[in-house]
Amino acid sequence: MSNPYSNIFRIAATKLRPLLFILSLIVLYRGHQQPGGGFIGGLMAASAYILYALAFNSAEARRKLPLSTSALLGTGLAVILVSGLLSVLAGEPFMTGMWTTLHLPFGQELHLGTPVLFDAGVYLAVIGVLLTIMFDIIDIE
Amino acid sequence: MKYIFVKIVQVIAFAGFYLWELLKANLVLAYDILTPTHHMKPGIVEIPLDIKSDAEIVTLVNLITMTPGSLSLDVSEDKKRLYVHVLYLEDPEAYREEVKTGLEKRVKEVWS
Amino acid sequence: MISEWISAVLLVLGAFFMLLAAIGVLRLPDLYIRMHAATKASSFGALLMLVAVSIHFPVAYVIIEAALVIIFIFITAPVASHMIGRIAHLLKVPKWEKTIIDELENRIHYDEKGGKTDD
Amino acid sequence: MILLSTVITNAANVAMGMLLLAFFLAFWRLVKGPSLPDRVVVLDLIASLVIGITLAITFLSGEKVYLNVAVMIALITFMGTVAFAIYLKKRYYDK
Amino acid sequence: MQLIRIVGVVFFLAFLTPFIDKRLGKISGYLYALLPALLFTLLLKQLPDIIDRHFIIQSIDWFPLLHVHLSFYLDGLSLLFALLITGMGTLVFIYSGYYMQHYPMRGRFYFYILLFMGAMLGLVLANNLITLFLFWEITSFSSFLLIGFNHERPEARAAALQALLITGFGGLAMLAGFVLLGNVAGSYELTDLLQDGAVVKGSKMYMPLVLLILAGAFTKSAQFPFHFWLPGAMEAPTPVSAYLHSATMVKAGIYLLARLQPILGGTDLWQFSLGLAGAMTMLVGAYFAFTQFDLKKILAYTTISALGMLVLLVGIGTELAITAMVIFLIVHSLYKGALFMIAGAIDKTVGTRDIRHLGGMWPVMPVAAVATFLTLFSMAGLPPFLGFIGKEVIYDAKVQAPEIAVYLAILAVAANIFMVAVAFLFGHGVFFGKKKDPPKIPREPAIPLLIGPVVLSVTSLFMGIYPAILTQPLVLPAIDAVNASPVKLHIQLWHGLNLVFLLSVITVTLGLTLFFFRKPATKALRKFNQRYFKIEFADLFRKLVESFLSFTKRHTEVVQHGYHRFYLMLIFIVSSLLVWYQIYHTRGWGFEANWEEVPFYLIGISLLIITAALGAVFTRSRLVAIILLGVIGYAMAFIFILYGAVDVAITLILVETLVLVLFVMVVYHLPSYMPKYSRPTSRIRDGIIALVFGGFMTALVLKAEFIKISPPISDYFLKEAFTKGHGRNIVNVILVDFRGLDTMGETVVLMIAAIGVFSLLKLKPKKKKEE
Amino acid sequence: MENLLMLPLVLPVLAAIVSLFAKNSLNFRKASGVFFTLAQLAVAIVILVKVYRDGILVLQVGSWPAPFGITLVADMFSAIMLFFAGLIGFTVSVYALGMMDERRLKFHFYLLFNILLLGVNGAFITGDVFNLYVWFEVMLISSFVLITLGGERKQLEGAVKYVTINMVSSMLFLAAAGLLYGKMGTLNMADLAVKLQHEPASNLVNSSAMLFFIAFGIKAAVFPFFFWLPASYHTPPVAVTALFAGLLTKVGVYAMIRFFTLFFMPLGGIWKELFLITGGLTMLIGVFTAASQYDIRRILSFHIISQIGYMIMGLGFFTPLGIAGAIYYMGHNIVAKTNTFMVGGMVSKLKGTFELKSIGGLYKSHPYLALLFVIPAFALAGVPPLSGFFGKFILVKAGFDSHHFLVTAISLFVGLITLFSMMKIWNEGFWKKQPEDAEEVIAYQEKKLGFAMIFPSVVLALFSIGMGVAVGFFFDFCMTAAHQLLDPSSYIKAVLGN
Amino acid sequence: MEIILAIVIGVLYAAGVYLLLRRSIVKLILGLIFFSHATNLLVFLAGSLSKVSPPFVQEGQKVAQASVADPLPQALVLTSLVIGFGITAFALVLIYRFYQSSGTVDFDQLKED
Ligand code: NA
Ligand code: NA
Repeated sequence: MSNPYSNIFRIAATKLRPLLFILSLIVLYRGHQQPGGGFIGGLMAASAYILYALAFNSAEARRKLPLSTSALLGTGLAVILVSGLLSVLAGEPFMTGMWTTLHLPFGQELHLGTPVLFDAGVYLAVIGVLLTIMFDIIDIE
Repeated sequence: MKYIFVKIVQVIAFAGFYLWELLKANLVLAYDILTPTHHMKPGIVEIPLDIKSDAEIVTLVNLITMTPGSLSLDVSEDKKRLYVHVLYLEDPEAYREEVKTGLEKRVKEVWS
Repeated sequence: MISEWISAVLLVLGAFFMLLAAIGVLRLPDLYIRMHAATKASSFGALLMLVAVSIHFPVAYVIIEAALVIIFIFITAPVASHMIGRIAHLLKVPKWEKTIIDELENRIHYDEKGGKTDD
Repeated sequence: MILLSTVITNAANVAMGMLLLAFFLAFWRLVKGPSLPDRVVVLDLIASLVIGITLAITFLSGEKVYLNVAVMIALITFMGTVAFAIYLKKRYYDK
Repeated sequence: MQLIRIVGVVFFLAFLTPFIDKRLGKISGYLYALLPALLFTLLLKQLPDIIDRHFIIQSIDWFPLLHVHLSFYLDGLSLLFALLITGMGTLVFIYSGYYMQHYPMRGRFYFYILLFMGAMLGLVLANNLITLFLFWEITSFSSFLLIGFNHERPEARAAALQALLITGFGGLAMLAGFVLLGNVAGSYELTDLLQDGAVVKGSKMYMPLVLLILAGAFTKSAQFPFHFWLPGAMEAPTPVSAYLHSATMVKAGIYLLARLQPILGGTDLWQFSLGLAGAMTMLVGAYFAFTQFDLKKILAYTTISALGMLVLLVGIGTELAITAMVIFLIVHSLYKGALFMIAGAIDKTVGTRDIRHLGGMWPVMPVAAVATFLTLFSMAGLPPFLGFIGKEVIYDAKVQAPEIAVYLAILAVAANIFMVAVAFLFGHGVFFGKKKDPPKIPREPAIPLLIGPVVLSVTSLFMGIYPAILTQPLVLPAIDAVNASPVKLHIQLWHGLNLVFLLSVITVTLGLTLFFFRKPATKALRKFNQRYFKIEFADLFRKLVESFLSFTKRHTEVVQHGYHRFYLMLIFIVSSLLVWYQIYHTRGWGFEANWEEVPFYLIGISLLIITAALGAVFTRSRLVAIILLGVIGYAMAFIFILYGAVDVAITLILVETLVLVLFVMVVYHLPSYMPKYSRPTSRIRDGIIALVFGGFMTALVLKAEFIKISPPISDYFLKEAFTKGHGRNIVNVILVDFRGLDTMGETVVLMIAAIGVFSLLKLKPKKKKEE
Repeated sequence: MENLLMLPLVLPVLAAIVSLFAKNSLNFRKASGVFFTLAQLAVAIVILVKVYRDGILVLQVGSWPAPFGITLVADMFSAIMLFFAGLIGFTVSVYALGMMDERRLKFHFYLLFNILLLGVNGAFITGDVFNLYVWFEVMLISSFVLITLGGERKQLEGAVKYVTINMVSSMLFLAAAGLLYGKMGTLNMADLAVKLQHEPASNLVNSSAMLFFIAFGIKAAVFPFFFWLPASYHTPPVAVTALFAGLLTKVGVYAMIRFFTLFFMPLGGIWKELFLITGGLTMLIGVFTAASQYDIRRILSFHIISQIGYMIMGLGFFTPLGIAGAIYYMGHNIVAKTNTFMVGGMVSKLKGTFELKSIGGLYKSHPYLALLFVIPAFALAGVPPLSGFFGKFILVKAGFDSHHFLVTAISLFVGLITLFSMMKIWNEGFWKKQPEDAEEVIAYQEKKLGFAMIFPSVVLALFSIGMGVAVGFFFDFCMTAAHQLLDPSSYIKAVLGN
Repeated sequence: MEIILAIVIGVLYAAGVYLLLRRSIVKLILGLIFFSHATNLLVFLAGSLSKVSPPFVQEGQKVAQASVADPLPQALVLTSLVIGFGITAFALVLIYRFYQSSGTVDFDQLKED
């Protein structure tokens, strides 16, 4: 019996995984200014792992993940909540945006704020969600 | 330094070759699609591989697919044989030879 | 002005090749041959159109993105066609009657179950 | 928004027409089949056509942001084809 | 004196019964008797005040907004009833102390009966109609629990449910009537309403409210045609029959009618309804009593008859009639309570209540026999018992009533003839005649079982002999309350020879005649019943319930038929009708579609979507449908891009691809489309529904005037997204900042969906053993 | 201090996070699951008291001024509903400790439970049309998962129906919201109220109102949209059904009352008639269907429907008393209905079945269970002095006051049939002897009812009594709520400022 | 509103309804997806049609141009899209499990007892 998996696809999936992952971070980062954001970024990152799981199997893909899927979910949700609660600590209404500006070398300025953190939480949660769903479905035999 | 230079030249040459092949492929295909009768003589040919690395194999598969008249169908489990669907096949042996000396050599060069 | 014309021509050409791919997919006699058209012509068409975009919007990030798309298409399209072709062959999707040789069928040891090709 | 020249607009319109036509032709094959791999090939082609149409719209509107859409399509539609291929593969090995 | 405490203390004791009964065991019943005895004396002490017209009104706010107060009112009428309730209650508790001592779940019995007593006291003392209703319902429910006390008997359960449904029905109608009455008069307080009789009678709502209230009173007091639950209620233990179903609860309706007589009475409607129902009930009850075998059933039917009489008297409403009503009320409670107790005592000691298995027992149970006969004489209306006075006044009242006098007198005499016959039948059947062979050897019933009958019969005797001392003080204030004016009446045993006395003589004579010819008479009557008068109201009711049940079953089969797609279809049809109606209603059929210049590619893309949609609907291949679905998604993304929605387009394409992947992965495990399931006709039908539904959506969009009436809130976003939200992608700023809460919810939805998929796939029921 | 209003949303999310991380300790998950529901109840009480004392509470989420951001608003109506959600959440979560099997608990039961409450809480306190949609979806998806949790065949069958019909409803809701925004350019409810006052009913507004009516009608399970409910509610474990029965349909009713009092009804049109007709038919058809059933859960499920009819009828009267009555009725029904399901669950725990024909003898063997059943059952049937009586009394009064005699009469008649159904359960399940040929009961090993199951039922029973005995106290809240609803100026002012 | 888009919305709804009324459970899910597509399109188009440039604040500017499309419907559609995705995923697995446990994809066999 010949190999049920395609070697070529496996190679492609292995190479695409980091590429998609890095792209997803970029999409997340610039989401506030350009098309993209937490959901789209998370979807891309997840698709990196989904492709990998399709090429190999879910267990293999899970091993490549730094966190378990449920921890991803939990972390994502926690980050979202924290980003909303930070302003409460400061005595402002829930989810009020809190911004600081970092002055980077070369005169660059980086606006960091709780909404960006919020988006990061969405990013993590979406990865967790998609992988929970897809890994289990791919596992159906 | 020289090595890098050579590499760059090689890659550019390869890209040029690739693009040229691509253009050719599409023109030939266009001709066959647009003319009422089909002139094809298709067949599936096995090509034994000398290249070993994944990157090389993927590049070759890619190249074969994107060049005129050929389409990679499968790689054997041991990654030693490649199966190609050829559109204008006169002689399988000749085609094998053509790939071995043409495309495979170039791939080897690029990744060496 | 020239660049405008160039991008216009590339745009139309690109679309033309995509159309060609579609015509090929419709007209060509068997799956494997159709895949030649679908893979090559459509990728090529996309390439042309993306170059047109790069010329028309000469901004760094547009060019980078266009290049990214090109690279991605050219990595994935052959992989995809290989996957379809391979499985189609396993499923014994019929070949055009003028196919002269099939060394994959002769050499590879398939188990003889075969699957359904339609649903 | 960039003021569009007629040349580009016309070219984009022509391209758009051809791509839409291509879409309908692809439909035809999709419906005709006959085998499932035939249909999957169409899906693969459609993914490219979608990129094409997106690019055509980019030209028509002059908004380069739309290129982002094309990037995403390129990155992700591959997965659809792969899923079908794996579906077919499973079907083969399960039988 | 705090009236609420009188009521409250009974409830309090009721809630203590579970604890008391465990501690005290068998003797608890005698102990409980102390409470009503105490209350009786307390109430009796109020009599002088009441005679002096010092009525007690007390009120606690309960639900002041809707004029519901826990308010109480003690006047002659309520005092009379309260005395009856507590007095009878004392005797019944003593009786139960022995009767119930070996019953399982005795504690619950006392709980229920105390609950009832409290409610009954509350009912007669209540000044607020809603408070009255509250207690009214509690009496119904404690009655339900008591009728079904022997709950393992199907008959008991059925009888309890029957009684509850009928009184419940009446109660609900009555509530409606009360609310209407309250609305008309602006108050639920009886003391207020008593001032407003004229207003009420003049109101448009008078007729409905009277009919509704009568429904309550008639069901409770077992008036024809609702009378049949009462014989069924004989399933209850005998103390209950004696207490609830003869002396007190069934009188609640009478109480209510008497109470409302000054407010609602005096009209044709009132007189006619009460007269008709009362007369019918009186006759039907007496007639059926004569043909029964079971002692308790006999008594139940005579009770019905008596209740009819009482209603009739209230309906006549003259001063004399009210007097008669009040006296007869007392009379009946005394003799009927006693007779029930005796029936129970006989049942307990002898083991049967079937008159066919009883006879010749007076030598073995002389005390019981004497007590019985004393009460029976009262029932038959013989002098010198209170019953005689009762009957005299009744005849007098009827004779004096205008217009309908003759008919009423005839009816009353006819009913009383049966009563007399039944009385003798009862006494003779049990104590004289041939000795029979009952299950247990007859002996004198235990003393606690006899205390009640003896006290009651002796009371009846003395009240008859000394009416001026014993009867008058009790009766006059009550009559006074009903007539709402002081009465000057002299009640006496002997009125001399007059028409009324003549009627009494006729009644007794004919009754005795009927008794002597009892054998052929009952035989003939039973035959007549079997052949021509087969109506068993309880059966009718059961059939009614059964046919209701089978109606609901059929109804359910029609409504909840189980075919999911028809549920959906109904939803679509109704929605379409409603929305089409709304569209037409507001704008008519005129459309304002503007055919602006539409770019050709928009048409192309639209056609693409339409083609793909049609393809997906009609294709025979699931996978083609899925691919076409993907195509629709992509084509929609084009529309989004065309209208400037980049992020939406990207997300749509990503989502669409993922759905495609999911679909493929899942559908792989499902079988292919089956051969066509549905017939062409149903396809056409569904197609029409689909078009009508889709059509209204199109129409909605076309007819919508999408010109915003004021600047949309998004103008603010355009201005502030960058300055305050620090983002250039306004959509993203909306998602993470302006409307971050939405996104939080959205993320939660995704998370739960993931957990759902996970649990669906991983948490499967344990494999049961192969069947 | 206004941040108080975020707590009903933050607490359940916290519960979810804790549950996701405490993967290995089931006991901890249980404890935290219950703890967070208790915390929600506490918060709800604080909010209720504050709203009653200080007036409408408003939180502009993210500090964005009112029509632009999302506003959380707790007026009296919201606060009351929030309180009942908290009460039911807490009691059912305790009940689930004794009811739920370990496998389901492991699969994030308490997480789902808390998130369902999140959806419900969110729906009650949001002041934004689209945000309401989001909370509806949160509620729906968690109910989807809860209804399927366990994966038994019946559950899956029921779930497919539940899911499809509820999804259709959600989409109609969404479409309506979109159309409304298209016309009015705002999503904030208070802002909509203001703008609609100036804009007499247009086609779009009316039609989207109709779509809202249908969407909420499906959620609230009114005639003729209720079919999904009896098809699915009897399938999951009782703790789940109890929660659903108490809360979910009421959220639909809540939304109906909120939308139609705040902006649609004052526009005029056929709304009142529509509500009265739907209310009447819902009562009748639901109660008829219930009468034919012999499975405890099904009887109770159909009664949910008929009781919804009362609330819709109360709205249809559109008088302060009618609406206050509807609110009071909702509170009463939430408590009593949940409790009857709880008792039903205990019966099945004892007997192993819900089928009345196989059950009996409970009155003798479990008198306190009988008492626990009687209280909510009588409350549902409207027996004084329990909560249901006053619910009915108020509505009847409101109906007569506003001269809607027919529908009011129907409501009384339906009360009688309800009584009949409840007494059927009583007669068959409690009074009748245990049938000796009931195989499933004989084969079943009777289980003990733990404190965790009895305690919540007792609490709710006391509540049913309390709501009746102290009706003045409770109804005061409802009346305040109704006045606020019918005169939205205070709501508008609280949200929008001037 | 371009009439053609109104028709597209209607067709999508009609297709959804028609599929929802079929017996096959797979078609049921397809129908739901159609419904959701139609709704998203409706919401989007109802909210903004007149202006077509994407809602971004251009580099170097602090305020978006007046010509940009209304961003709010876009955000709404995005949210509902994502929610729809979650629910669709769940529903898909649900029908798979339904089929697994009941052995049929014919909806009429779902008739409750
Ligand atoms: Na619901
Ligand atoms: Na209910």
